[in-house]
Parts: sequence; structure tokens; C-alpha cells
Amino acid sequence: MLNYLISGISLGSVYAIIALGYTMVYGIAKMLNFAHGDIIMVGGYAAFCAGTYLGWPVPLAILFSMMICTILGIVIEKLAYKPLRNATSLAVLITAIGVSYLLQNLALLIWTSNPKAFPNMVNFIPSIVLGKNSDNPITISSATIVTIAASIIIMVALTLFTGKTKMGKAMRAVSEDKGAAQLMGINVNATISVTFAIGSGLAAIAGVLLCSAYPTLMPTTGSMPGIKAFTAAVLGGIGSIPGAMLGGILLGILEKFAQAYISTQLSDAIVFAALIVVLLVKPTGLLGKKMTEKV
Amino acid sequence: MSSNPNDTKYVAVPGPGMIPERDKDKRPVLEASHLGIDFGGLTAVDEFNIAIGATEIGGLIGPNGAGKTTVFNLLTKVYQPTRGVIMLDGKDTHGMNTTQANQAGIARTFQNIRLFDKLTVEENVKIGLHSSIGYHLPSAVLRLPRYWREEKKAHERALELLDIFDMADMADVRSSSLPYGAQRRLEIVRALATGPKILLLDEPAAGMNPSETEELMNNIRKIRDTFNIAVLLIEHDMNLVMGICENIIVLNFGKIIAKGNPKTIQNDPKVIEAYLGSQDGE
Amino acid sequence: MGNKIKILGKTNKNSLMGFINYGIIILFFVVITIVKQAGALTNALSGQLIPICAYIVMALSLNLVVGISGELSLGHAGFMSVGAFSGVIVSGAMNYGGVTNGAIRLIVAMIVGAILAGIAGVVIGIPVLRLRGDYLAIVTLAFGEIIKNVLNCLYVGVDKAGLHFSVTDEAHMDMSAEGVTLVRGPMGAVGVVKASTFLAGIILILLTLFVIQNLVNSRTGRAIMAIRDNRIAAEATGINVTKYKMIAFVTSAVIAGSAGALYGLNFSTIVPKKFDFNTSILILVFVVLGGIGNLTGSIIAAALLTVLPEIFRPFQDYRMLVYAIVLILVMIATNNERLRAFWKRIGHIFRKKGGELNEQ
Amino acid sequence: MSDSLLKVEDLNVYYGSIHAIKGISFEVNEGEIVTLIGANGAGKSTSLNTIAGLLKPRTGKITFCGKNLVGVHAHRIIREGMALCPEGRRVFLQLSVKENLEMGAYTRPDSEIADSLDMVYGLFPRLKERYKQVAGTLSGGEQQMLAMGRALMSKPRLMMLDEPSMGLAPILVDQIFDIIKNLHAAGTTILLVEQNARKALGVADRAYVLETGRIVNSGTGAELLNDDSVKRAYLGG
Amino acid sequence: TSGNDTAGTENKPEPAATTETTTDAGTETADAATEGDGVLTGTLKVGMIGPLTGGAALYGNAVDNGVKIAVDEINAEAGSFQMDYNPQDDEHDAEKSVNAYNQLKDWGVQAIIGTVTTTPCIAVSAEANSDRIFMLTPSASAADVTANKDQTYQLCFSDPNQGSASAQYISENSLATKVAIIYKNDDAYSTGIYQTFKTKAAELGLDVVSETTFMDGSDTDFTVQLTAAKDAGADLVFLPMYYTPASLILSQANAMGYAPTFFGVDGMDGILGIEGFDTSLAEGVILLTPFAADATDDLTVNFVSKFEAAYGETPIQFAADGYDCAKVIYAALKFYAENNGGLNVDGMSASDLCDILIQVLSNPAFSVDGVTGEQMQWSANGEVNKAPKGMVIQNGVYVGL
Ligand SMILES: Nc1ncnc2c1ncn2[C@@H]1O[C@H](COP(=O)(O)OP(=O)(O)OP(=O)(O)O)[C@@H](O)[C@H]1O
Ligand SMILES: Nc1ncnc2c1ncn2[C@@H]1O[C@H](COP(=O)(O)OP(=O)(O)OP(=O)(O)O)[C@@H](O)[C@H]1O
Ligand SMILES: [Mg+2]
Ligand SMILES: [Mg+2]
Repeated sequence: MLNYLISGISLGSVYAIIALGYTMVYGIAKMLNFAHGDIIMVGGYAAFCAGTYLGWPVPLAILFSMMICTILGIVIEKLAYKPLRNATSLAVLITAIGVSYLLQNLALLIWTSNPKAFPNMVNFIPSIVLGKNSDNPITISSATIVTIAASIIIMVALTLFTGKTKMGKAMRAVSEDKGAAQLMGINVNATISVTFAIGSGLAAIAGVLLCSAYPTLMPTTGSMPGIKAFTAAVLGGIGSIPGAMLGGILLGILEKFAQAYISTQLSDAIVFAALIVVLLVKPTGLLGKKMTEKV
Repeated sequence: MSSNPNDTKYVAVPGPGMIPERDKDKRPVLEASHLGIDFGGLTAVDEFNIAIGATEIGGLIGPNGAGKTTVFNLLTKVYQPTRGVIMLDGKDTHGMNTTQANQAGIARTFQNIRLFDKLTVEENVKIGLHSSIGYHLPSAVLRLPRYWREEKKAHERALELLDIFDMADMADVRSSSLPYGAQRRLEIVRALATGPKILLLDEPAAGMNPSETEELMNNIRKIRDTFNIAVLLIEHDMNLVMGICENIIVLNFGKIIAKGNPKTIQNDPKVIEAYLGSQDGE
Repeated sequence: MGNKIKILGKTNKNSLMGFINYGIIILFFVVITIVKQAGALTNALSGQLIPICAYIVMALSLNLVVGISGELSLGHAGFMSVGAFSGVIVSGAMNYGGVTNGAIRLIVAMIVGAILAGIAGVVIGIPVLRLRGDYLAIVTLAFGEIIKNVLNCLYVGVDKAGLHFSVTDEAHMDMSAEGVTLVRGPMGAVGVVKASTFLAGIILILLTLFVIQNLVNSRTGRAIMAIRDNRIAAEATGINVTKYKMIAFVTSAVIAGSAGALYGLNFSTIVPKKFDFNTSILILVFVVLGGIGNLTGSIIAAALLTVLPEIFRPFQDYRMLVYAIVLILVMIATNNERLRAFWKRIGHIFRKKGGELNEQ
Repeated sequence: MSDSLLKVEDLNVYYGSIHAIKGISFEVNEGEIVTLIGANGAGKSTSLNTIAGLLKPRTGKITFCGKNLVGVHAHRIIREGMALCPEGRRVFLQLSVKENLEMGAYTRPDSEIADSLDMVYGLFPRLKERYKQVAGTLSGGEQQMLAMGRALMSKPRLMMLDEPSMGLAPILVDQIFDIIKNLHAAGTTILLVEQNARKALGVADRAYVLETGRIVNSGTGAELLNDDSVKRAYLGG
Repeated sequence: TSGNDTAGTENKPEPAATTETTTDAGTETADAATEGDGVLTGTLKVGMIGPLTGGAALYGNAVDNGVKIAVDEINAEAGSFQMDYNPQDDEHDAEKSVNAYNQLKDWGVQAIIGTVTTTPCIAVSAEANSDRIFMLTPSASAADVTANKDQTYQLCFSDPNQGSASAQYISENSLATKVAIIYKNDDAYSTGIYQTFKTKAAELGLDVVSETTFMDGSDTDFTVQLTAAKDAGADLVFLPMYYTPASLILSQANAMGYAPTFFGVDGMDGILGIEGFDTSLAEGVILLTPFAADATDDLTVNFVSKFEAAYGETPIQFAADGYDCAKVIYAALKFYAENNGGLNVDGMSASDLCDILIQVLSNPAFSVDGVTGEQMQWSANGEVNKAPKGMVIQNGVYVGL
């Protein structure tokens, strides 16, 4: 029981950290960036290359990965999304999918389809073993500890950033009405670029942590966790930063409990059914704010 | 019917209010009593009582944020009241939703214009005519004669209605590219197309210049006279309010502070203080 | 009077667009048939004809949800899946029972597929339609995943006693020895006896167009679009929001179900995984690329994007990369304001002036 | 005239294929109140939005303080010292009243915000009462006050107001015009679009009359107030 | 006469390759070739279908790389005979696979290696069966791949074969008393092996104490599955799956401190080749695989060294399968040419070639030594006969059992 809870939290914290990036970009750019999962994959490869091929120390490798992803995020935004600034959100969604294909196939050409075993980059923190002397000791891995810590830090930082800083408020203004935001003197393009830069930088961290926890790295590594994290973000209330965190953790626990106590065969169906039920009861997700539409 | 709203005679009804003498044989189209709603801690409307005669033109005025639009939202069931009763044409609206309220005979326009943007002007009106178009999905899909007949009727009716505001020649224009004033008028036509017994207009003259407002005033009267329906309107343009409203209710902080014909309201010190201010501009 | 003529002209324009769509499809059929008779049709293209038809129908039906009703659905392949599997099961059972005529099996399969997908549409529509925007998207996505997951556990067989089902494994179907397994969990339906034909595909597209176009140009269609444009105003205008959203959603599901049956009976095997998130997205790409709400666009986009990856085969390793780049570029190009204005101006040269406001 | 703060020359603006502004020219001098009047759809809002950079003209010249504005991003134009209180309010519905006001002062140093906030709260006490409420749930008139307050927060050299009195109670309409007069007295240049033409002409130094995208008349406020055609068309009987 | 019209019959509709037909067809073609020297000449158009992009790209690319090595060898060795090789991507999707197949047909393909993955292979082999185009799949292992299709052959073990062989092996060697199974629920290969394993295990009296699954979306965390196995007291965990998820299972079991015997199938091969993989995690893993990259026989050494030189990585079993497929086709044609006074494949129809290949492969006198097995022969239903080799991983290398 405790065992499953902990593995649920481990898995959930990975979902959470991906969902945070998703929600951040969604909240501001009002777009479902389906390429987010693939930026995570690129982050993983960047850290892998820096660490394994170039032999850089871990902090440097992570920084390198963040840099690559941040630049990648900005470039993608400039080339693919910016020309669609006034298009429907669906057009942007489809473009994001195009970008996702592009990244996956580029990765396939660069790094081939063979999986890479990702080294645990966060084992500078020891894992915790509960009940060492009992029959069933429970290990909380270093990756889990770091992932939880990182997602909490990121959650708090993002909440403060969007809620309190001038830039953060400008982002919210941009997300609502770009024209009116320009009338305030806000540089809309720069603001959106910053959003993508932050989102992609977070994706790099998520990539490193995802691969540290589940160490196989392939060109398709990011896509399924990406979808799960998107689900988590919705569960928590998309656009809500604490919601992404909560949604991620809950989804992880739900998945593990469904596997453990109901069926490993139907666990996905159960998880998604639970999501539907939650949305029925709370149509805007757990922590989602009700969009007040005054008549 | 009298053109000077100050001349309208009023009689009391069993419920909470007065209606024009000419409507006394018909029951009031709308009666609300002890109506109220809270938003969290804020009491937006409280103890709101009203009765509207079958062909009355009523006015609802008050400072910004007094709760006027909220009253409209309550009457049209966009919000469910925290307390109070709304009777529409003798029917209790308790448990109704907006759609049902409209079908029961109440139609409205919105303070922030809400048109069907991607549809043409004519199509907007046809949405209003929806329930009066007499065919069902199978006849539409199979294109039975009934479909053509009813569509033709709807088309003609839509143009007739648009003609009230001289908008028939805009029938094919996408509604979102209409200028502001025309959008407001289209909303009125659309509301009218639903065949209401009472029409609620939320600041119909906003964004119109004085000449346009005057024209609007005539049109509202025309609507009342040709369709024989009641009108209740919110407006900050005193020329319009005083020009056509036979009975005016003044709200402040969600409560009624005055009721009466234009003349009494204009001279009510409470209203002057809270709402009208010194009348230098007029 | 002048107005009336002009407006009747507008109605004619709508039906004209309708006829253009029928025309495109019939032309497509005629051209392909002629080329085939002449022996000039490549195997590559001929093998894709039926999938193209199925995807066109899928795109049209999704356009009803996305374009006309304005809801984002990310699980449309789920309905296709329901149609495909129920169609394959019915057809397999009929075949076992001695009905070997392909046309009859296909028609029955399409009808059953449509009905079951429609039922799924109602079941999912009830919760889904309370939600808005992206929340609806995620529930439809969830629905697609659930269907996939459940079908992965489904075993179906047929014997003299009728159909047998199990959700654990083949043995639990309690089928007699002479029975035939039709669906085998993750291995899907194997040994499907094909029944789909190109002609059937064309007829299905024409039927779909007929239903959707006539639906859109009716009071029902207008009500659906009104809800899309402004829900609150639609309510205040007496439109029953739930009812009309449901009509759009279920109609779309029904059509998708029949497309699924067409698709399923074109391959000797289908697996639940085929109808996953990626397929839903693919169909959405057709709709968006063709222009949201634009049926002609959906038809062309579905056909082109289905053959495009095949055309790119000479690029070999770079094939999918090229596809991705083309996808992005086309999205940007079709949404570029300047380009759009350009097309519009060109359109105006061909069209008579009218419907414009400022130019008296 | 070299001392004109804003100069618009032969401006043409299109919405797709709709020609909304057909070659208008006008100017606003430093310290003036200039008003544009005209019927619905005449192109008043379009003109203001084009000057502020929200719309791109197809041809024509706009200069502000001698600098060209055509092709410059809206946020840069605003930073030159211009503010627009737009038609339809366009307040940030999800942001609180206070945050909306802070956005108004986005281009100004943080240290100056507090004073301006107090100033706006002083003008519209209702906003102070509701400073935490999200703007989306404000009443129409309250939102209009907020839009006006937000524009005031930037302390512009040129203030463009698009129907600032729309939806406001009579008592507040008077107040808005008082604010305009005070701004003017403090040296701010004002370009005003109003349906309440009588009041607008009353405060304006000069005015232009727009009709279907063209300027058909111009003069001082007083001249136009007494112009018969203007009276008939815009001032009502 | 396509095989699948008579669904339900267990046996092949056309009992393949009796000696009679051999001579018949042989003399005919030999006459046509007008050569009597027993030499194989001409250019053979060989197609390959497999996932070169997408989630299963790993397997398709491995096969492709393996085939390329073989084709190069063949083309270098036999001057007058050449293989023109054309790989096509199917993204592990039946529809795309049929498209790829049709592309190959337009190109004029004479024989097909593929398809690599199971579901697409079932779809394509049905088409190829009615078109009479020979297929030899390197790795699509389900029984349905060959069922009722006389022209489709497998180079790999079939799923039933592997499943029951594994159960047999475990039982015979008394590797365990309690067995747990973890398999991939949305994968035909994995479920196929699982089902036959389970049936056989029941027959043999093996105690299967835990059966758990995973899917595409939940293939990262295996805590629940491993805990279930551990709690049930399983001392052997059977992993019928590819090596990517298996590598995660091994590392997570290690983290849990759970150390049963892990028993894999041919898909497990390659686990040692994962770049950066800590091979100590795989210590003691047993797998039944026909191929070991560090085997020391000449064939393997030759193949592995060429492969490493060309691609900079160790070949996995799929690569070896692909390599052998090309070699088998070549060997079969040569066999035919030698026994029938020569063969010129230029312009020969695919269906004639199909008949020849069926004839040869079902000829008991024909066998091939490949890197994935010695003395490979084929049964009439298209299954390969070769001895599965039990391997155990010790000190990071395979050691034959
Ligand atoms: N977004 C738009 N798309 C298409 N046409 C538009 C758009 N906005 C305005 N127009 C058209 O441009 C013309 C000028 O409109 P504008 O809004 O500038 O008028 P206005 O003078 O501000 O009118 P109002 O008094 O109603 O605010 C009108 O004919 C209008 O229909
Ligand atoms: N959904 C809501 N949540 C919270 N407060 C609300 C909500 N709707 C309205 N209010 C508040 O209730 C009060 C009344 O609003 P209402 O819109 O009815 O005013 P109004 O009389 O129409 O004013 P105006 O003339 O400015 O349109 C306002 O102070 C508003 O802020
Ligand atoms: Mg109001
Ligand atoms: Mg305007």
C-alpha cells in the first residue's frame, strides 16, 4: 500500500513537472503545445550527450540541456508559432503537432532509433530506504526526491512569478487580450518568447528528471509522458500552476492504485474514466478557476 | 396610446406593483417579488419588486454597478435568484433555465453585444425565429417540400423584421463586421424574432449619437405598438428614458430607491443625488 | 425586392457549394475509374483509394463537430474504432453464417457500426457536452484511450450458437471447437474477409455530404452554429443548447462509425492501436488544414495528406521529416493574413460584388 | 504647422477588402482637445486604432512628435507617450482591478505607480472599493471607469479616448468631462471620440466630422456646435 | 487461389513443394533460361518493409541495416547475380504497410523481406498471398502471419514455438517452481508468447503465480507488476517482450532489491547493446535466442564485425534476422539454379519466383546455416526449424547454456 503510494508519487512527480511546463505555456500562450513532450526528449538527449559524450559534470550537463531547450523553444516559437499569432488556436495546435513530428524525426536521424540508457544524473542525493530491516523495505529513489523537490520549487517560483512580478502580470495580460496589452506598452512578441523560453527550460529539467527516473531515452520518449502530463494538467485545472502539480501527483497515484488493486490490463481505461468523472463533478478541473463570464 | 409617458394612468395590481390602466384587463406580463441575489459577500440585488403591464414601456435606471444588468440576468434566468419569485405571464419561472424562460416569453439584448459573429445578419434573425420554423431534422436532411416552404416563410419574416430598422439590405453581411450601432439594432431584431411577450433592452442606445437615439426611441415605440408587447429597458441616456418610459424604477446598491413616471423621477432628490447629478448639460 | 433576389442568390450559393462537393467526388470516381480501365493506376494509389474514402468521411464528420459545432474533439478515432470493430465482427459472423456476399456484409456492417458508434456518441456526449473548450478535448481524448484499452482486452468469436465474448482470453469465450475467433485482444481482428470497395467508399462520402450539407443549411444547423458563436445568446434566444450539441456530436459519431466499418473491412487485419490518439490527431489535421468548417477543404486535405507521405517515399529516411516541415509550412501559409487577403482579392475578381457594406 | 503633436496624412485603412478609412488627414496640436464625431461606422474607432498601431494602414503617413508611426509596433508607439482608452473597454477580465491599473503604468517606473493609483482611486472611489475584484465581474460602467483609469495611469502626452462616457451614469458622464478638462488644463493633449457630440464639441478646441471614412467637415468646437448640418445629423432635434 | 478464402482449414490449401512439382517447375524454368551451367544470374528486386520511423523504428532499422550488410556481401560475391534492395517504411501500421507493399509492387518487387512487425505483416501477407509474391519475415512471429498463406515464411521462431519452448525449458531445467509473467497487453508479439507460455506451463505443471501487464502509455514504471511478482513469491519472472521495457524492469527490480531469475525471449536480445546500460543489471538473465553477437563462429564474427564497422553499434537479433533473410533467399535461388541447370532472375515474374522459392524452402534437402541458427529448415506451414539457444548473461556477455 505505502509502496504503491510511493511509486505513484514518484511517477506522479514526473507527470507534475512536465505538466507544469504545459500549463505555463497554455496559461499564457493559450495554446496546447503538443510539442512540449518532444522538447523534453531533446532535453534528455542534450543532457545525455553532454554527460556521456563530452564527459561534462552533471550540473553543467543540465545547464547545457536547459540552454539548448530554451533556445529551441524560442526558435520554434519564432519560426512556427509567431506567424500564426492571429490564427485560430486550432491552427496553432496543428502546427505544434507538426513541430512534434519534426523534432521526433530529427532526433531519429541524429541519435538513431536505438535506445540510450540514461545515467542517473541526480544520484548526488542518496535515496531513502524506509523500514530497512523489515521484509519489505521501501526505497524512495534519489530521482523521486529530486523530482518532487524540483516540482515544488518550480511550482512556487512560477506562482510567484506570474502572480507578483511585473513580467508575470504582463504575461497574463497578453494571454487575455494581445491588442489591449500592446496598448499598455507591453511587447507582446517578447513576452510570448519569454513564456516559451521558460516553458522549454522547464522541459529540459523535466527531461533530465524523467530520464533519471526511467532511464531509457528514445526519440519517442517524450510523447506518451507528454500526453499523460497534459491529462494531469487538465485534471488539476489547466492554466492553474498548483493544479498541474496536484493533477500530476494524483494521476500517478491513481495509475498505480488502479494497476495494483483493479487491473493492470485496464489501468489506462480506469485512469481516464476517473478523469472524466472528476471533470463531471468539477468541469474546470480540481483547482481550475471557473471562468467568470459576466453577462 | 399616449406619446407622452407622463400621461399614462396607473392602476394597482394584486401583486407588488402598478400597471398602466390600458393593460388592466390583461394580467401583467412580468411580476417579480422580493427578488434578490448575492455574489459571495456582495448583495447585488435585494427586495426587488416589479410588475409590468402587457404593453407597458418600463425603465430601469441607476448608477453604475447598481444591479440593473443583474436584474435582467435574474429575470432571464441567466442567474438563479438567491430569493424571490418571478412570474412570467402568470407562470412561475422557478426551475427554468434561460432557454425555457425565453420560450415562456421573455427576450433580451445584452449590454456587451452578443451576436452570432460568424453568421450573417439574416441568419442571426432566423435563430430568433427558430422555434417558429415548422420542420424537423428529417425533412431538412431529405429536403422535403415542407423544408422549402418553411425556409421561404422564415426568410420573408426575417426581412420583414429587419425592415423595422431599415436593415434588410444588410441581410447578407456577416454580423461581426457591422458597425456598433447596427449590431445593437440587430440584437433587438433577433430578440423580437423569438416572439416574446416582453422585451428587455440593456442600454440599447449606448454608442449611438443623439439623432440615432431619437430614431431608436421611435422604433421602440413602434415595436411596442405593432407587436403589442411590453418593453423594459436599462439606459443611461436620459433623453431616451424620459422620452419613452411610462414608469421608471431607480436602483441604487441593489435596492429600489424610487419608482414613478419620468417627471417624478427627474425631480426626486434622492435620484438626483445618486444618479442624475446637476442637470447642467441638458 | 432587390434584396430578396440577392438573398435568394445567397441560398443558391450555398447549394452551389454543395453541388461542387458532390461534383468533386463524382469526378474523382470517374477519373480513377477511367485511369484504372486504362491500366495506368499504380498499385500504390489503388491500394489507398478506400482508406482515402474512409478518411474523407472521417474528416467531414469531424468537421461537423469542430467546424460547425465549434467543439474540439481529440478522440474521433475512437468512434471509428467502434465502427470498425463492430463492423468486422458482424461481417465475420455473417460470413461464418454463410452470407458471403461482400456488398451485403459491408452494408450491414456499416449500419451496425454506425449505430454502435452513435450509442457511444450518446454515452460520451452526456458528460462531454457539459464541458467547454479544452476540457471537452481532453474527455474525448480520454474516451479514445478507453475504447482502445477496452478493445485490447476484448475477445470475440462466433460458432453455431452465435457470438461469444470474453474480456480475459480466447479460452474464456466458451466457444465450440468449430467456431472462429474474430477478435483476439491486442492482436485485433485477424483473418478479416474483406468487403470494402471503392464504389462503396464513394457512395458513403456522397451520403455523408448529403446529410451534413443538408443539416447545416437547416434550422438545426443554424442552431448548432449559433451555440458555437455565442452560447449565452443562443440560450437567451430559446435554443436548447444540450439538444443541438448532442445532435451534432452523435451525427458525427454515427458517420465516423460507418467510416470505421468501411476502413476495417478493407484490411485483412486491424488492431485497436490503429485508432489511437495519433489517428484522431491526423483527422483533426485534415479538418484544420482544409479550413475549419469548410467541407470542400476537408475532402481535399484528407485525400492529399493521405497520399502525401507515400509521394514522399523517394526521400527515404527524410520522408517524415519532410512531411512535418510541409505540414508546418502549409499551416503557416494558409493562415498568413497577407496571403489570405490575396486569395480573397482574387476571389473577389471572380465573384460579383455584393454583400459588402461600405460600398454603396 | 510644425508644432502639431500628431499629424495624419492621407490615411487609408482596410479590413480585408472593406475600405474603412478613405484618405483622411488631420492634425492635433500640442495642448489641444480635438474631437472626431460621426455616425456609427464612420471610422472613428478605426482611426484611433490605426494611430495606436493596432491596425496597419495600407497607405498614408502618421507622425507623432515628428516621428513616423507607420509600421511601428503598437507597444513602441505607446512608449512614445500615447495612450488609448479603447472602444468596448477591453479591460483584462481575469486580472483584478488593481492589476489592471498597474498594467496601465507598465511603461513607467514602479516608484511612480503608487501616486497614480491614489489619483485614480480618488477619481473613481468605486474602483478603490473593488480593487481586488476581477475585472470580469464588474458592471459595464465600472469596467468603463477602469478602462479610463487604466489609460490615466500611463500619464501620456497624447490621450486618445474612444467613447469614454459610454455606459456611464449621467453623473459620471459629467465627471468624465471634468476629468478631460482637468487633463487639458494640466497640459495633456487629447483626441476624443464621443457619441455625446454636444458635450464633446463643448470641450473641444477643434473638431472633425467623419462620414463613411472621409472627413466632411471641420472647425472649432463652437463653430460646429452651431453648424446646421452637424446639428441635424449628430446633435438631435 | 488465395489461401485465406478457406478460413478454418488447418492445413495449407496447396500442399507445397513435393518432389514432383520441383522437377516440373524446374525443367520449365531451366528451359526458359536456356542455360545449363547451374549458375544463378540476373538482378533480383528485393523489397523490405518495416518501421523505419515512429515508435518501433528501432526494429525496422535494425533489420534494414542487417539486410544491407548481406546484400553487399552477396553482390560482391556473386558477380553475375545482384540484389537490388529497396527498403520501405511502414511506421508499424497495417495501412502504411500495405501502402509500402503496393509501392514495392509498382517498383516491380520479386521477393519481400518483411514485414518486420507482426500486425502489419498479417495485413501484407494476405495481399502478397493473393498476388503470389514471396515473403520471408525476419521477425513477425505470430502464428497468424503464416496461417493459410503458403508463400509467407518466417525466419524467427513463431510465438507459439517460443512460448512453449520457454515453458519447456524452464520446466526441464527446473529453473523455478513459481513463475510470474509480465507482458505487454497491447502488443501482439508479447501477448502471443504469453498465451502459449501459459498454456504450456499449465500442461507442464509450472505454477504461474502472477500475471501482470503494461501498455504503451504506462511502460515506464513497473513497481506494481514487480511487487505483485515478489509478493506472490515468484522465483522466476518471464518477460516476453522487447528489451527496451525489459531494461527498465531490470533496473527497477534491482532498486527494489528483488532478484529472481529473469527469463526472456528473443526480443530481449539487444539489452546489452543499449548505449550506457549498466550490464550488471542484466546479470543472470536467461533468454532463449537464436543469436548471440559475441558468438565465436565465423559467420557471426564476420557479420558482427562488418555491422559494427558500418553502423558503429552491436547488431541486435533483428539485424541478424534481416541479414539471414537476405542470405536465405540467395541460398534458395542458388540451390534451385544448381539443381535445375541455372536460373536467370531478370524479368522473371514475382509469382514464378514465388513458386520456386516455395519449392526450395519446403524441400527437405535445403537448409541454411545463418547467424541466427544452423541448419535452418522450413516446415510446410512456413515456420522455421532451428534450435533455440538458451543463453545466460554473465559478466556482461552471453554464455550458452
Ligand atoms: N473588425 C472589422 N472587420 C470588418 N469591418 C470592420 C471591422 N471593424 C470595423 N469595420 C467596419 O469599418 C467601418 C468603420 O468602423 P468603426 O468601428 O471605425 O466606426 P466608428 O466610427 O467607430 O463607429 P461606432 O460609432 O459605431 O463606434 C464600419 O463600416 C465597420 O463596419
Ligand atoms: N458574477 C458576479 N460576481 C461578482 N460580482 C458581480 C457579478 N456580477 C455582478 N457583480 C457585481 O454586482 C454589481 C451589479 O452589477 P450590474 O452589472 O448589475 O450593474 P449595472 O447596474 O448593470 O451597472 P452598469 O450600469 O454599470 O452596467 C456590480 O458591483 C458588480 O461588480
Ligand atoms: Mg449593466
Ligand atoms: Mg467606434
